[in-house]
Amino acid sequence: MRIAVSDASFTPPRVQGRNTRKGLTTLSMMPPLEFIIKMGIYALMTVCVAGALLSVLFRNLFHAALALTGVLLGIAGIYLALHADFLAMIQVLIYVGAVMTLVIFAIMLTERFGDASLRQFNHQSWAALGGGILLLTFLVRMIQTTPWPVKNQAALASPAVTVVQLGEALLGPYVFPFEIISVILIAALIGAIVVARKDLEA
Amino acid sequence: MEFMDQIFVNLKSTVLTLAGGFLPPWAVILLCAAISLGVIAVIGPVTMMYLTLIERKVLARMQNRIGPNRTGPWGLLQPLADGIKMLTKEDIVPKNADRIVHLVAPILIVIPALLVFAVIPFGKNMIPADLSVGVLYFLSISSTTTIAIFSASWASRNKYSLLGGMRAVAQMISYEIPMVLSVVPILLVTQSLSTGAIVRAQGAYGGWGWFVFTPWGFAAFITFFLCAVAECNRSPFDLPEAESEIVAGFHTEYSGMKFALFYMAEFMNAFTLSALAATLFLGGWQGPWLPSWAWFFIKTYALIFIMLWFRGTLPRFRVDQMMNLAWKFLLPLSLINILVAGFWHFANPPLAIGGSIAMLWASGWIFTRLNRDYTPEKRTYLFGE
Amino acid sequence: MFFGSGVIKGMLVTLKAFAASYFRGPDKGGIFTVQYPEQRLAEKENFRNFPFLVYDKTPDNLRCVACDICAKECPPKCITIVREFDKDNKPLKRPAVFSIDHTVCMNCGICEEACPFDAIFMDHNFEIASTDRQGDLLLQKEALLKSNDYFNKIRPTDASAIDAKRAEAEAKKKAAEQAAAAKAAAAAAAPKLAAAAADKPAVPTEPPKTV
Amino acid sequence: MTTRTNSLKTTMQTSKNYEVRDPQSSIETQTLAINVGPQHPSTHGVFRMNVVLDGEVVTSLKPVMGYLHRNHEQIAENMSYAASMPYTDRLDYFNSMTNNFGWALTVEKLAAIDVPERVEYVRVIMAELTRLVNHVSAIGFLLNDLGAFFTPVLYAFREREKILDIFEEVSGSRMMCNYFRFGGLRRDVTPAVLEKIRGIVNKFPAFLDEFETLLTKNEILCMRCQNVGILPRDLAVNASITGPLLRASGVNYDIRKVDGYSVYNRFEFKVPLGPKGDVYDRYYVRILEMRESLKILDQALKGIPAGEIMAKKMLPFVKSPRNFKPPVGEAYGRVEGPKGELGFYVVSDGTAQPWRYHVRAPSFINLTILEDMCRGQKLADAIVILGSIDIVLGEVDR
Repeated sequence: MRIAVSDASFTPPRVQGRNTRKGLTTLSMMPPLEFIIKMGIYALMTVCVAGALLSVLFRNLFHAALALTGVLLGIAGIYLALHADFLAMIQVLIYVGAVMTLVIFAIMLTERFGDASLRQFNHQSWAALGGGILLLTFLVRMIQTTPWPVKNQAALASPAVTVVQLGEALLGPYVFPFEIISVILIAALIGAIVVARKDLEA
Repeated sequence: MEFMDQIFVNLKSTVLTLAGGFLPPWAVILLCAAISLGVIAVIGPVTMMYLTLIERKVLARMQNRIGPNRTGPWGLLQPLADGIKMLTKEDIVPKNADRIVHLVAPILIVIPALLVFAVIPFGKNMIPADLSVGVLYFLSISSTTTIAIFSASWASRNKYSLLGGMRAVAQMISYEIPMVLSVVPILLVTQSLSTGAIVRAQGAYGGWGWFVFTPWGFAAFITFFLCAVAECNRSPFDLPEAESEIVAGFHTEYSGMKFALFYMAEFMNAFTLSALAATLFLGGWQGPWLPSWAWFFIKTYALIFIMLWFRGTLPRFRVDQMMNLAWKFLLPLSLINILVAGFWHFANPPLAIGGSIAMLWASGWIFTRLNRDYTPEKRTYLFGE
Repeated sequence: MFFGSGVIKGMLVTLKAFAASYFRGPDKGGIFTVQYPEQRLAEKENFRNFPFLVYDKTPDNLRCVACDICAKECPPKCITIVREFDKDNKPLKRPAVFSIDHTVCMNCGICEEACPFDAIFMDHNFEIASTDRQGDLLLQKEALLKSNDYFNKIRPTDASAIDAKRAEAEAKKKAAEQAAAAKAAAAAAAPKLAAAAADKPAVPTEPPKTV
Repeated sequence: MTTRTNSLKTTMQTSKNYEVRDPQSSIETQTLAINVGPQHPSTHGVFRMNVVLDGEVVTSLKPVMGYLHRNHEQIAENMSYAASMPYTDRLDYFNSMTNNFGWALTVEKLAAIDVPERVEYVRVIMAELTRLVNHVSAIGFLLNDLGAFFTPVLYAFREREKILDIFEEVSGSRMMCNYFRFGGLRRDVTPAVLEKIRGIVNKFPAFLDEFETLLTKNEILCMRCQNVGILPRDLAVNASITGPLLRASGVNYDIRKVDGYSVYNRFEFKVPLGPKGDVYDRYYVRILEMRESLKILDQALKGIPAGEIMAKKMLPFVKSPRNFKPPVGEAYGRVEGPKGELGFYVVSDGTAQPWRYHVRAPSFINLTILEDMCRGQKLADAIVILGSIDIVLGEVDR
């Protein structure tokens, strides 16, 4: 086996094996590595689910916000594992770096955010449960019916989507969702003010 | 020359080649990552330790003092002594503090500070991980520091901490925006987000094609560096830990090793941000005669020296002035700068140079005029009798 | 001037100081630090720290006559003096106890000023840090006693003036004594006694009688 | 951890003519009551400020003093006149020479003692050197409060050190000088010392220029100081503010000029006045005052005559200060201390101890308007305003 010193040799070197096509070893040829990465993804999933649950269950709003931050970071990790570098970075930059900070700032402006006597359920709980179940079934159905490219080996072998392509796509066919994201950011900003705003009548 | 330049790279590939003789490929890959991680894990804290010594020495020299010189020759063991002191100090947690968050915050703040080392090109072929989204990775990871600072300030249940935390969040969010925008011209010109590619793009004229020598690069460098100083809470933007006002800001209630972690994160941020500034604007490891990694460290430490120099000279901004500088001066300037970079890219050289300098100068002048409230007044002093 | 020029000028000042710290001396903008235990500044002659008691030649010849003036003048009242008595309960002109509490003393120098016998002076020794407040900082007579030579060493100008003054006073007194002795000899016609009086040492173990 | 909104309301009621918050604003935030001090890096000692903040804006500020109370006045009433002299050193421990000056002046007034010419000159020289020491370190500390990390302080202390060396050589002690006596001085000034003072006076302007280059024109300093903590002329006069604080507000009042005590009326110097009365003016007026002090020093060094250093009337009391008994009566003596009018009021009943002794401490009286200057400013400004008043807690609490 020969290790090629690539231009960026501090990154994992390309391992040239005898029985590889195009001189490249793919992950599936190295079961231990594949296993580690799989475990990592499962860990990230656990972090996401646990964080999501905790963010709902914590009484303290600040703790809930921290748990939510964990969820967002976990999702970013999953993106990273799926070779969506750009998306992962944007996820961290926007959600963790900006939105969550604004959310925490908004929490700081509320009174009694750490009050243990706050109720976690109200009369809308049942409606929320119904809505949640509906959403869950919808998502499960969607997952089942989508033709995931994971099963498509050709798609896997193709190089990852570059930032350039992504940029062209964002400002081309997907310009509308792109604008939606900016609307969400504005919403977060306004939300921060709204949370801090006390009803004048009350 | 070439040998010195690539000494670390060759060392690593030798190790990996040797290991490849008896290890399976997947283990070699893991080993490769482990070596990089190990190097970072050593470089980070050691940098921090000696930055504290350098800071104290440089400040002392600026103040007609000697600085620490009792521990070891030239005080070289001082960081070690400090480390031992920090480790053996009592860990005090305030009674009403949120114990878990209080514990987690210093850890949270160190993680991003260490993570960003991954994309810094320490020399030719010496990037731990040449991500295609390197710059974005750096900026996004370092933006998570805000949450850690906020957790620390909130969990301490101290009013000074809270004030410091509020200042820190306001400051870091505000300065992130002009900082990101000041990087955009570089990304436009190099058409890449990878730090390695950005450094390679500055290799013209025998390693002197640094972006800081272009008008837009210079403006972006000033903007970026000011924002970097603000991002790592250093003077004159040290409001979150303003000693004379709010004691120690968000880490008022931290002692012992937890405090050391905050300190470590601050100094590692100072180092990595200087390193990124050197990478983006000062050509990273590009430069003649010396090995590439030497150039990198020279540039980075020069920028760190400027940070220390700021600290030794300048008074602190006030909250509103600090926000004003970010939103009313640096932000519009960096937006204009993107246009200037585009102009530079598409216009003919003489027009490009003159035009972009004129545009930047004019906009700088206009923004200064618009912020007239903050320019010094001329005063005349009368004398009695 | 453009915005920021003041900042840049200020920074040049500190840069100059930084450079000067390597190439210039302390009086030219370089490092001003004196690394204390190894390096010391020259002591000023008038420097005053805690007081001490002066003796001439031997510690028995201390000048203090236990008049208690310094203790009375002392603003924070840190001096304690107890007069010594002989076997017959007759007061002697020397202190049995003379203590100065360094934790109370504020180095004002009034005792030195007020002392009519030039017996108490301000010391130069300032390295008296101690953890034992009663043992080391409440100084007794023995610890306070220092020789006139020491005084001459630390404050030559003052000491020589005082020595001259004392010598003059001594000479005057001797002359007066001699005159008195001569007078007595003439009156009582007892030359033996007069000779004995004249041979008496100048500074006896018993303090000289003040006239 | 935060006070409820009602605490704000009460403070708003107490300060009727000032409203920090826009009543139309619908964003409701809580106020934050914080205790700045008594252990705080920039309260200049054991001083406490009860500050109520709305965000960063100070809505109310109550100074709390007395942590360093040492019963100075009572102690002085229980000991001889001369024995109070070393205690006055410890009032404003930066300026023991001017404190001595004030006390000596008062007793000389009470007992009608004529002071020899040389003594007056030496006193003026020492007082002006003290002013240099005080102003240079006051500015240094002010800049430190502004966040300039110790550089100005250490530059200031470097120069202060040279002057303190003079004090040590003259009086025996660097800070607690105890140098003045009623009708004279503790000891004479040697020609060598005068030569050293001459050297300092010659070199000081260069240092001041350097110091000014460091920060006077600095944009950040101007931003932080200009139009911050404005003290209006009439308020300054009504609150009996004195010293550089008053002159920065544009009131032409300097006791050296008004009283012309000692030999000050023989020297030519001017009184710098500030146009606005903000922190920047206080900073700059101090620098200008130092330059004027240098002028006085220059003239005094040229004009110093030879002669006695103790009034004939007081010679008997040199060795027995306890026997000094001024006639029955009262006297108020005042000097222009570096921080303002330092006055001593003393009533004598003919015994060796004063019957009544009172100190008019400039730091204390200047501190009374702290809240008026700070309300509506940011917390950071409050610290700077406190620094610009230039207090010494030894004098405030006495």
